[in-house]
Amino acid sequence: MGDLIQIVVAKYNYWIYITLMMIGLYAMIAKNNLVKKIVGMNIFQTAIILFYVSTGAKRGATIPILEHGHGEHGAGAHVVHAVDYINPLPHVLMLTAIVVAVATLGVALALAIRVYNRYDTLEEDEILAKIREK
Amino acid sequence: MSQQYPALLVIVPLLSALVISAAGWINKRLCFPIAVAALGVAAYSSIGLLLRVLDEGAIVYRLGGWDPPMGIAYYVDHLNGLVLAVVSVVAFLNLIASKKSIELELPDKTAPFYALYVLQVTGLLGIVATGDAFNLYVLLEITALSGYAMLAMGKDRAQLSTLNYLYMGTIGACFYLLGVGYLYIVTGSLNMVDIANILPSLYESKAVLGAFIICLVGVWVKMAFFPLHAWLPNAYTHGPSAASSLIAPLVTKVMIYVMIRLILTVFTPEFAFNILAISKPIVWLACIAIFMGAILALAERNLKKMLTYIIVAEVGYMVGGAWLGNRAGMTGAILHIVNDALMTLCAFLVVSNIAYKLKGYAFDDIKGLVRKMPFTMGALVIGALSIIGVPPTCGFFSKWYLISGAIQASQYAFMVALLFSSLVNVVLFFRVIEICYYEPFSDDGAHGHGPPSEPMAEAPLTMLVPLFIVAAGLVLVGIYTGDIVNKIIEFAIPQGIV
Amino acid sequence: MKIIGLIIALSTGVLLICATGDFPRWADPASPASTHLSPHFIEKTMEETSVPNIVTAVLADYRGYDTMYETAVIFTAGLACFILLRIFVKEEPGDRLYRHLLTGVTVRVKEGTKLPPSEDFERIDATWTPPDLIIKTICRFLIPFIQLFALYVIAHGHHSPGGGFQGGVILGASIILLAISQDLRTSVRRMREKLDAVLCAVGVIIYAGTGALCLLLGLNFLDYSALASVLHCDPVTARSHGILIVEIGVGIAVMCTMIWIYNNVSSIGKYDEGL
Amino acid sequence: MIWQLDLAILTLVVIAGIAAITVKDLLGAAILFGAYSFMMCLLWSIMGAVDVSFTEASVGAGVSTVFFVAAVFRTTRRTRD
Amino acid sequence: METMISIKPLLAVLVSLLITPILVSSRAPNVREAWTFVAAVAKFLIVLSMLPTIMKGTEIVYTVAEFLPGAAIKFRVDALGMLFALVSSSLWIITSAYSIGYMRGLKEHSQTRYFVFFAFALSATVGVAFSANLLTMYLFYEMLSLATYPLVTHHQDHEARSSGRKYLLYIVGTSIGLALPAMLISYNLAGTLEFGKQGFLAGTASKPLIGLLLFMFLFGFAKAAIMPFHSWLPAAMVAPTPVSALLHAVAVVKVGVFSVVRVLTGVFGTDLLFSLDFGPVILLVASATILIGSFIALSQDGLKRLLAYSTIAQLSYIVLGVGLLSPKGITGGMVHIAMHAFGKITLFFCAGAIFVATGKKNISEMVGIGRRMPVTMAAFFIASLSIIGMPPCGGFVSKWYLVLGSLEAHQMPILYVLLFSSLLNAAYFMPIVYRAFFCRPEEAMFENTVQEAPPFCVVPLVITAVISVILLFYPQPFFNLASMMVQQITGT
Repeated sequence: MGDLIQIVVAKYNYWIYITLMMIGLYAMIAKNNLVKKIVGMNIFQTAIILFYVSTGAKRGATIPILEHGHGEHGAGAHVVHAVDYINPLPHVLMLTAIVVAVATLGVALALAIRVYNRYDTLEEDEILAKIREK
Repeated sequence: MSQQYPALLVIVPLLSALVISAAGWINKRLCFPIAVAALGVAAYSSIGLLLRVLDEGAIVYRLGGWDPPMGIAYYVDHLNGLVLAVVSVVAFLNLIASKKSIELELPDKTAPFYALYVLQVTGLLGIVATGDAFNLYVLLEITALSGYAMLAMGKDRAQLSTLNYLYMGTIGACFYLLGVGYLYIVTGSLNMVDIANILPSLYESKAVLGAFIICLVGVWVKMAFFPLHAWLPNAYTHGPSAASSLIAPLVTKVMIYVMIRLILTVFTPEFAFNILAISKPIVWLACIAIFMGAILALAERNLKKMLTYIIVAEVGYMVGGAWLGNRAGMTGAILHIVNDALMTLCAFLVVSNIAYKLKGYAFDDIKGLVRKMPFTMGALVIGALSIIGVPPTCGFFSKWYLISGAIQASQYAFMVALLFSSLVNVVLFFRVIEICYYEPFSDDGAHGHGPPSEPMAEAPLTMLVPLFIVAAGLVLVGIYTGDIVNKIIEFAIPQGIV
Repeated sequence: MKIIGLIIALSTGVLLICATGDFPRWADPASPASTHLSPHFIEKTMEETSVPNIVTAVLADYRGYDTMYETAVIFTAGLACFILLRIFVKEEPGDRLYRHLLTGVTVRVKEGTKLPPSEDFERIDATWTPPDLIIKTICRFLIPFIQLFALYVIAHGHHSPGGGFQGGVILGASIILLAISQDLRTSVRRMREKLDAVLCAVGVIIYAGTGALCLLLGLNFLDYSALASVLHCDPVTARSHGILIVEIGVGIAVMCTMIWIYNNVSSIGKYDEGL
Repeated sequence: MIWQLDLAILTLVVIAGIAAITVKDLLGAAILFGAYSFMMCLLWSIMGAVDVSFTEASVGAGVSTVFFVAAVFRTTRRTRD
Repeated sequence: METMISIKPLLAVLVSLLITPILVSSRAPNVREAWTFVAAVAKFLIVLSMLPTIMKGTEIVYTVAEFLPGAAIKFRVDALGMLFALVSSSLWIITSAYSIGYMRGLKEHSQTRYFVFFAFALSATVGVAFSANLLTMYLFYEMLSLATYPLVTHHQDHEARSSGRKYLLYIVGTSIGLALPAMLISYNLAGTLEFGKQGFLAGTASKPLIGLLLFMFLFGFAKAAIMPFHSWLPAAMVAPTPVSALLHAVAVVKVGVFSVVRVLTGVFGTDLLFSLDFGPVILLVASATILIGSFIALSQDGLKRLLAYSTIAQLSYIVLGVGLLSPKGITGGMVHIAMHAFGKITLFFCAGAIFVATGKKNISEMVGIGRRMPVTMAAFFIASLSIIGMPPCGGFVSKWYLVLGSLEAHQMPILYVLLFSSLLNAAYFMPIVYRAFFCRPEEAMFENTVQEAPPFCVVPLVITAVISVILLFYPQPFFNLASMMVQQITGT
């Protein structure tokens, strides 16, 4: 029991991200409304970003901006220890991922609007019904 | 300059895509020449790159001058050298062929369409060339987004089916990203070769297994591997002909390439074939994919949609071949990437010629079409023979390798599936041929007796010439299969696989 | 469908949970992620690029190639929204409404006839609603400061959180705020569609062009140290400057794309009054 | 970092996410999604990912929400689930 | 066994392909047919020019492209191939003359397509004859199947199309479904596909697997019309008569049976078949086909359908001969390829001539036709004698050798089968001839207006009839080739 709690506490970020991802995935597959699916999609992507950021976290370290860096780069002489700073790589990747997410969002919304203009509804089953009766 | 081929290959299309979209606001007629020039350069440098690889083996190009794994690097070996050449050449031919149909179908949106087209090609080339797992994801998204935009420009239910494609595509890409994340957290690296070097100590770890499965599923969604294929047929069918004739041949094949790259380079064959015992189930899945694709294709009364289902079946070929786990199967899969790209291009160019001249491409619309467009139909026959797998067209030889791989792996179900789909293809295409050749074009023509009444109205030359080039390519590739296999694919497969 | 969705989601979750079992403890300094590559970035960034903000350095230099494509992705999205939504409608015949800015009286102009050329009339639609005075004024007052802050974010990305993306987004948001607080016509008058679209491309071209310039100067693509000969400084500073240049490019591209997407989405491509 | 705060925000994130996909009004969903993104960016700033949270604050909570709202205004608020 | 490298085989295959563009482009029928003749003669001469070399016991080899070790696009001309190539190329000349007469006589539509695909079919046939390995043979086999599809469906009406479907389903279905996997399996077993003197499968696989392969090959080449894969042949009779004549007397069915012979001798090898004693199996299948085919032929009224079933029966003689696994039997089988070809094509020509002249297709309507078309029916009589295997016709030679072979192999039942089937042949041929000539004038169904068919139709059938008589007294060319081949195979 104790070590179970240990595990839960030690990795709770991961549990939460998995929960969020399941929520998003469920919304994308099971929801009937196109915009709801898009919301789910964004939750899904954000969950993955959360996962990456969690991988980058480091206990007892500070944000990845060098302290003595201000001023000219002669300050590079100051010796820098890796343990003092959070791992920057996941942050970089996730900046990209966020931008990709918003790009996808834009395209998805544009498509949803086109669909709405055509079928005058956002509910998938109603759209399919309209297509069938055509 | 040849040192910079890997960069040129991707950068020239990117820059020119931007220039096109800007130039579109000044003068629409500038766009097409720029696009042709860009893709021409890309094709030239990809072929040059392939030749260099053949001479001096794998090439590493350090982007930003940083050594991998710090920076991002391009690894170009025989495998992606070949695929790069195919992708760029196919895109180039299709661009020339599609000019007229683009102008017909999207009169006021030509400029952004060309820009998206070139962006798509950029993304595909980048995916194939890159040696960095995360970079691959970004390029995947470029390809996906431009593809959605192009496909959604089609007629009736194009937008809806593209939206579904978008959902599925995003799921696939995100799964891939997640898998890369899992790899990153256990290895701490993103560079494929670097990961491959670190992994052997971690083969037992559940995280690596999870990463592998997630990546695989993501890629499968992207390549429409049964049962994740549901999005493909509608999306490809309703898109504009220019878009579908670019995306249908290339995107699925490039995703197959990604899968093979994951197997061969990232998670070494040792891990994929020996440590995990999942190759048999996957081959079974591939068999089901082939069967289902063939059967669903039989049910179609619409040429283009029938072809999309054939693509689903072909994906089954390649996945199964890659997962047979022996040299012959892998050779067949890689060879089939080349052949299937050409075959699909041929078939879809035929469809776009038909769409350019006729109102539709359902079976009822193409009755007796041969009198109207004989040359197009001739090309269709060649493409059909190749898809069926009749020697000496190239389709036969890749099927040859796949089947002998199946025999060596004693996966007879896969062999049966391949033969079955060949038979079904015979039925499919001879049905089409019968309709095109023997049905009276108009109902008054009494069973085509007497002189043909229909005046010939063939597609313009700019659409025919590329089609003929592709059709001839089908036969040439078939004849030179030996060289392709012995000079390129032999070296693309690591010695570990026997 | 719901059942299938639930099953898929749960199975994925189970798979991921199993896979999570072998993870290193959360935030463990000894985890491979923090020991394999990142130490090099953290310790070498300063002397290799002289950029204190490691994220910016890695983003725009070590992995600058990624970032270029991420800008291209944004650009692609803008282009996609444009091609999907924009409708080039002819000025449909019929009466047009104009509004006199000073008095607020609405003038209906019959078809064919023209309005005397004067600055204090603005074109409006039938659905036009008068913008709320307070919101309008406050936004007008705020927007310059927002933009100033955005510029700061871009320029100071070397030393503090922020950079091209954030700054670009904020710049775009300022224009979008204008469009929301008044109407789309106003913001489009500030930022013409053509200019906007061309700037999108230009932004990315700045980025890729810098890389290509390095290539022309004889080093690999995006190897900023090649700029040293142009900027007359040592390679390390050249890298720092190169980062600044591309960040500016990113900023421009992102700003314009955000505006582009917003304009197309909010007016379904008709470029009328928007929301 | 203060783990209680971290935990609280994590729970809030989940709640916001679930609410966003269950609320029977698309505009509400858009706003809740904005809230979700904002929680997210708080979370990341707690974890020290300042740039990411900055981007999320501007992109996710800001522009994305605006896009959502614009799209909803242009289509409909009606949703059956 | 010395070999020489020469491009002649390739030329022989290509010559009829090369003229197809001319055929397509030429608008004037005369030009078109002139070119067809040129190609036919050229092909025949090329084949003939290789004859002396072969007779000297030399083999001519030419490799086009190699895409796998042991599996190349490669030609090799040996005695058997030579025999077959001689038959088909010589008959092409005659048939093209005949088809000119026939097609013009009936004013058929789209004759260009007809001649073009005819040329294709001939290339494929010679290609099969000269192929040096299974792959090449399969290639040309498929090419032939696809090239003959438009000929079979020439009339384009519903019947033609449905039987075309049947044709394609049987031929391509079996070749893809059975022959192709069999080929691949044997390649993976032996690592080569080159036809060997004693096959290449010996000692590579267990008996059951060999048996499976034998089954797949035997039925995989469905063109050989071995039952139960025979029913495409009667269906394909909807084609114009010259097509039936060439394809079902010469090209298609002979290609099928030739492939079977090739496979039995060149892939399995007689010794292997003998040691595993698969001979009886082959004999069983073949004799079943012979008897059933003949019985069905008895009940047919349509002349062409009757000929089709008789073809089915006769083809199995060849398989039977090889199945005997005795030198004389194999010789008889191979010679029968030639003999049956000349006899059967004459019969088809006659059927076509009758159709051109009178428009009659059924035997019951042909009472007294001999009076009006004496030449035709005389030729018919001779040819049917040849098929039955009675002197003074070539058919006798092959039948004789088959009988000897069955004695040599101590297969008494086969002897009875042969004799009985000959009786059956007589039983379905003779009544026709009888009705044609010996009927009372008032029964005659033809008034005096009916004349012989145009010379273009009659001359060829006379020639072939004469040849099939000559072949009794001078069978040397084919006979020597066959016995050479047998020597190479059995080494005796």
